[in-house]
Amino acid sequence: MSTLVVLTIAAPLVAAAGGLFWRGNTVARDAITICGLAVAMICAFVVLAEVNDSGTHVVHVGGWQPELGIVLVADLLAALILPVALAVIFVVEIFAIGQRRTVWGANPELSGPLLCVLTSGVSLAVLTGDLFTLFVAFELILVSSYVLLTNQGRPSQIRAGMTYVVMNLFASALFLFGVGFVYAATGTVNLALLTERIPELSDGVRIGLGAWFFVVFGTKAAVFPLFSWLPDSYPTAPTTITAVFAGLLTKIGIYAMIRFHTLTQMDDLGSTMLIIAGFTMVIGGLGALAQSDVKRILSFHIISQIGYMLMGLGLFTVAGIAGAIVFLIHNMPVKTVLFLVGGLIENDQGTSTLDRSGGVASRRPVLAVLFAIPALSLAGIPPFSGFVAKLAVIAAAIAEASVLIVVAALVAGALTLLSMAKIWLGVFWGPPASEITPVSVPRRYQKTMLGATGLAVCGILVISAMSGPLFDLCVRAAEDLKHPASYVSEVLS
Amino acid sequence: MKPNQAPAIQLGIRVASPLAIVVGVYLLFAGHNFPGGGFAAGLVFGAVAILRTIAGLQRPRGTTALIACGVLMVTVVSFLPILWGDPLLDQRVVTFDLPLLGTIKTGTALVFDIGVSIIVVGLVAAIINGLSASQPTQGAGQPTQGAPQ
Amino acid sequence: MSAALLFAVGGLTSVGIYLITARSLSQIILGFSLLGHATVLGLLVAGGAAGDAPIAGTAAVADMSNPLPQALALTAIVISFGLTVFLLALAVRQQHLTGDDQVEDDLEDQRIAQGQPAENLPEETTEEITQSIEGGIP
Amino acid sequence: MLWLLFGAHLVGIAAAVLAGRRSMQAGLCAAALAPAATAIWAATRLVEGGDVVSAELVWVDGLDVAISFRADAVALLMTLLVSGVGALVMGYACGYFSSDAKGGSRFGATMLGFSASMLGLVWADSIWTLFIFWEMTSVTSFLLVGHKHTDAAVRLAARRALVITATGGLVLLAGLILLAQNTGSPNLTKLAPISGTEAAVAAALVLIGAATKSAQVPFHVWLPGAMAAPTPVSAYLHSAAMVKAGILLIAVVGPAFGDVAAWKWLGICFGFASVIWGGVGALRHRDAKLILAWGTVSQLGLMFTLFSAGAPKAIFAGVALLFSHALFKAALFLVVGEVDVRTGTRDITQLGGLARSMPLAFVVALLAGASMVGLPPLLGFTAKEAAIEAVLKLSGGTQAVVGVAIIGGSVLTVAYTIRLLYGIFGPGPATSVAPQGYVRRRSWLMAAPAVTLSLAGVVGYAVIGGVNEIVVPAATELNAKAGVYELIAWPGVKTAFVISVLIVITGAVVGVLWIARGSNRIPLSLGADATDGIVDGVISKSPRLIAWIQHGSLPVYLAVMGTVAVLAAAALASDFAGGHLIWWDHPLQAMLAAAVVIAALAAAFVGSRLGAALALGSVGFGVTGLFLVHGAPDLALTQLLVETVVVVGFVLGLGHLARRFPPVTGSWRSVRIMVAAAGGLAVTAALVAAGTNPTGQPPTPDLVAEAVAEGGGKNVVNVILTDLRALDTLGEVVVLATVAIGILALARVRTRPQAQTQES
Repeated sequence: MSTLVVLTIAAPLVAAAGGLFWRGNTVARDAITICGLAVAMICAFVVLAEVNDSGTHVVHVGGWQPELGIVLVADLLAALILPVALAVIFVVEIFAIGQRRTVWGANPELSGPLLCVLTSGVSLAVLTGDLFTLFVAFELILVSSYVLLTNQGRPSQIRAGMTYVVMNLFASALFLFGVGFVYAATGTVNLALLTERIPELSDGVRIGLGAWFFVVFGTKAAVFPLFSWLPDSYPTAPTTITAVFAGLLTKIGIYAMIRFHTLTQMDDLGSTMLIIAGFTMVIGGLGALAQSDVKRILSFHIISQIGYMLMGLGLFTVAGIAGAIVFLIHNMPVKTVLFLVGGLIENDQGTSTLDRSGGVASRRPVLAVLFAIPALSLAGIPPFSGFVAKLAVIAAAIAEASVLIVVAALVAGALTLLSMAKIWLGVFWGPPASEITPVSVPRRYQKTMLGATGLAVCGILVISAMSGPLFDLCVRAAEDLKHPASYVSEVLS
Repeated sequence: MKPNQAPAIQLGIRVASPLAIVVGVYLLFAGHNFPGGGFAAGLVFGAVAILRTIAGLQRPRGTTALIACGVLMVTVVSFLPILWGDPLLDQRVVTFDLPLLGTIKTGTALVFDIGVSIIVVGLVAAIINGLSASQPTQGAGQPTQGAPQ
Repeated sequence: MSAALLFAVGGLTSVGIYLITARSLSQIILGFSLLGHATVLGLLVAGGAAGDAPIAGTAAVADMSNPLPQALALTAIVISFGLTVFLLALAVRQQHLTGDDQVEDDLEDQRIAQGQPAENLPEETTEEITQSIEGGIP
Repeated sequence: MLWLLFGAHLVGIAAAVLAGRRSMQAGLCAAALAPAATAIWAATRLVEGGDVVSAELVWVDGLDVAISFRADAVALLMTLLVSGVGALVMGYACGYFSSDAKGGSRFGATMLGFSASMLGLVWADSIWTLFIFWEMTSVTSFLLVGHKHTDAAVRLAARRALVITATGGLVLLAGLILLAQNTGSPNLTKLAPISGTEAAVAAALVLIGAATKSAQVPFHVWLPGAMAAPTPVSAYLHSAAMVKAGILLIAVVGPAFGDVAAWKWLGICFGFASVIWGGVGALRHRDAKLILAWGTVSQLGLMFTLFSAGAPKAIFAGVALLFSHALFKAALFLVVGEVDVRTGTRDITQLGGLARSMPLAFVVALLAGASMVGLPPLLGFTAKEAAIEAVLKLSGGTQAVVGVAIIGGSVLTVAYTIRLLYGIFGPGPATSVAPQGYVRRRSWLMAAPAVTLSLAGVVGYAVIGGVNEIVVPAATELNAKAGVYELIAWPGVKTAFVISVLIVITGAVVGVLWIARGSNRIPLSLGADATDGIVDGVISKSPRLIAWIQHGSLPVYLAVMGTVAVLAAAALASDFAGGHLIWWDHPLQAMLAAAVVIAALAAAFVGSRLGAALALGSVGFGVTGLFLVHGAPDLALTQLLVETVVVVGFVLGLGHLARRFPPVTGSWRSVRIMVAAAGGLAVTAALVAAGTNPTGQPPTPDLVAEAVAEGGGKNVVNVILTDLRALDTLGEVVVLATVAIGILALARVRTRPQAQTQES
């Protein structure tokens, strides 16, 4: 079991090194990275099954006591998030291999190994039971994303890359300050110990710590008013890369928030979080509406959706947190697929601007179907997973009689639908675009890309169909978080 | 950056390089008991590379492979123990004698440290290649120095 | 807690924040270096009072400074070093592209703010695109 | 059985996609099979009776969300309408579309998809099942309305329909959650009556949701626009199926809101406004399809009013109207569609004299129109009688309002029906019937469904007992007391009948006068324009708003972030207490700290790059000194080396730039200074506050002991790095490796083209 947990971090790292080493040999490189990611993903699924059966599993790294060393904790929350996240990366890597070196594609020499690095960062961030290791994991994720974003060195990418890197560096600095505050206040960076020690602090310090980390994680998660870096930077990356970013990075921020703020019982921050959540979703939705480029519309949606997750967390009830987790899990594949389809559209038309597109539904009906399913899911239309997620979050809010946030959620829902309709009307319907310059990609590769996207859409359908058991798991995870005594005793025993 | 090819400086650096490398190796081995460690050692090695580049003696090559090696090394050392059931990143402590340094009590941590210093050298090499080859936008007439291999 | 160290933390933070809000990437890099120092000193302050170096055998355990924040700080130094260097590389690339190291405002944001049609965006030249496709690592 | 029928629809979708590739007709035929089978099944169930069939598939147990079907009397009635009309319309569409029409597989499959969603909706036994299929009908109808999407007006209409129905869906979602939480069960057959403020809010939300779907004023604006859809779509969605969903909704959840006054009055308001405004709209339009659409708004308003009124007789009359309306309205749409494809126009001022050239269509239209007006011997008559009798049974204000609605609405109905029929078939310049080639060959395909539907009105009247067997159980299902009523073929000359006669006479006079006046001005499409205006306004104004936040300027983003962080730290520092502060650990510390801050200030304010780099170096050396004083030699060593490399890199990489930084002036600079000063202060204060009363102590002695014993090294920091926290170190070096790769990649992009130019 420990081996499996560790392999989710180790396998991608080894694959990254191997992929770099044989970077010249396309077949070997792709095989290595795919294998590494596949191993990690399979391990994550097995871990989920095991944790579901036998409860939280703790790995003491190096065999040290949690007071001294680092622990990896595979509790239900981590075990739920990890397989989905890794599956998302796996699919994107297949897509990236299909896309090869095209105008819109990522550079395969780099994208494979760097996605592996990113993967191990994600695994580490999800599994770690240590605040400082979380920082390191964040840096791993971020640094690989910096390089993935900028390695082609186009002017737009450099410009956006600077915004992205600088904003995140500042957030990292704030994170380190936060570690300092926490350490000064409690003398530890172990999350289980923090769970015991932070609630004992005086109210000002306790809530202040929560607020500080809310800013830190909020920047990663792109909440209002800290989201500005996201819509500027994401659309400039190659679509495959944006797909990973969109599916994972902000979600890891939310994950960290769920983890940290529930374990340390920051219920007092709830109302602040709800206000921020309301602004995040409405402004994100309005932002999406304002854009005229598919990738930018989708980027603003990321923000809007983050608002829903934050809303679930901000309620600080089991139902709310469970809703946030369901939303998180549902949103990862959905967001990724939308960007992948965006990439296919780009390939098909040579642009992702709405004004210059049109008539894709008639020309490539398959693309229309591949887009429609995640788009409907995103808009919360049944019978897709987005409906369950939205219902869970809104029902939790109504149960708490938080009227304003419900109104905000409904407005954001309408805005989401409207901007999805905007893409649909602009890209898929209407007369065919007058001058299209499809990127010539060999058929075989096109099939790989379509296949990868189709696979991910199937994943969405599976999540939709399995929403029932999934939701039950999320409720259990939320109960564990809400009553962290079991987490603490598992880690410290 | 133009290589400085003054013979005196070149000679000085030729002499200094082995010394610096000895210092680096010392830091690497001493790290477990005294200030030092893989990172510091790597930077000292890296400094040698910088100096030699500045003096026009050589430029680092095969940087990517170096980095890949380093990553492979630290990863394997870290994760190998789990294959035979030990905890992740478990240490094997060994004791042996080395001339000059005396009895060394160290373990797999040393291998880890060596990996670390290899990566750091790789990074410094990348800095040299990546930053020093820069030419401000002066058109294509300017000869490019050392296109990476 | 040592007020002197706290003063250093506060001062470095202030100057760091001032510098990172500049438009010149060189200054931003300087700012992050300073912020990096501030965070590291912050960790040390958080770890307790100064003391002897935590090397077993050279001092009494009670007199030693807390080693854990030092280890954390070391990791933090190295990471911020790496990222600073990366920012430098970005600055160098920017300098290559535009001749200076100024951080420009996002063009698409401005276009949308001014309500201009999408055609007004400068297209990246084919040369730039081929160039970036050709990229990779040596 | 329910699963089987539902599954048949899903299989049919696949079949329709495959068959539709060959031709539109093949796709439609494949699509028509499942609804036809379902309609036949429903008819047999209605005739034979028997136990209520139900089926359930749990989806999300934790949220009580399940697909639960229950084919009770109401459901069977609706099934008969939805599937029966559906099958007929799909057959009609075979004639309507030419063989080479584009999008065959798409149209058939979407129609069937809609049909399946509608079926799920009418079978729903749980609030969530109902909502799930409710939303699916919104989506599929969007696709159907936008079938001819190359036309910009069609896209606009489809968007309008989607925006209104989907927004209504969201409102409904909130209302249903509230309802479910208050009644305690999402099961539609077990809805307990609720009361109180929450109930009133839920009532309003649910009614708004229902009103959007059933095109009630002021949400009716999407329906006329949706006439941009092909006529089969209008005949199906906008007469028999989708627009009835809202009516069905208020009918089935009505019992829960029986005690809520807001429910009744808001519902009646919606209904009343729709009846009158819809009727007026129908009188003024010239496009035959639009007249029917506005008429639908009016008729739906009647049903809305009756169901909201909630009295048993009113509910009974509502069910009767629901049934008869679907038949005659679908028939009229089909006739108009045929007229459209055969003459090329739907404008009643251009049409005329078709009674001779299209006699069959004329008869069908006459029968259906008479049923709509409420003339015997037609089903519409009995339904209208029931409605008037229901009004007579009401009392007080309700009676007055509902009475005015029904009488006024009926008068208007008579008037616009006369105008419509007169316009198309009456005397006048005979429109040349120049059918497109395909129409003549398959005109029976278009005629047969229309004939069937209009004959249903006659037959229904003839066997009124049979119709009662359908309508009465359904009404009983909705309200136990409504079962005592039944439709009566010939009531004799009673009050209701007299009123009925007066209505027809008044309506006829109004209609004739209206025709004589020749008033054919198109009414202002206020609502539609306003809706589009709002949507376009949101779309076009949002950039302004967003530009305010998303202006693209990095320094401002950072300043915002800094400010937010300061706020957070201020919360932390609110517990500030400086009792544990000492001036310094060592005097040297104070000097170094001062030096470091001065050097930092120099780095910020010195104008030249080189000077800044040197100042940065000095800061680094000062910090190194601080580390040494603190007892951290490892940090000092590392810092020294790092600082050297950074300064070298700085000079190496940016040495070519202008010697001086661009000067900064103006208010932005003051903002920066303020944020910076606040940031420094906040961080310092937060550190002090955090350290005031630590709740735990660092385990330094344990660390030292363990490092020596287990880690095998004396340098505790190094043992932590390579052993205790080696995972961090691992991550750290991978970060370095990745940075190196990134730098190399950027360098490669830069040097490559230059190398190429060199070669050339």
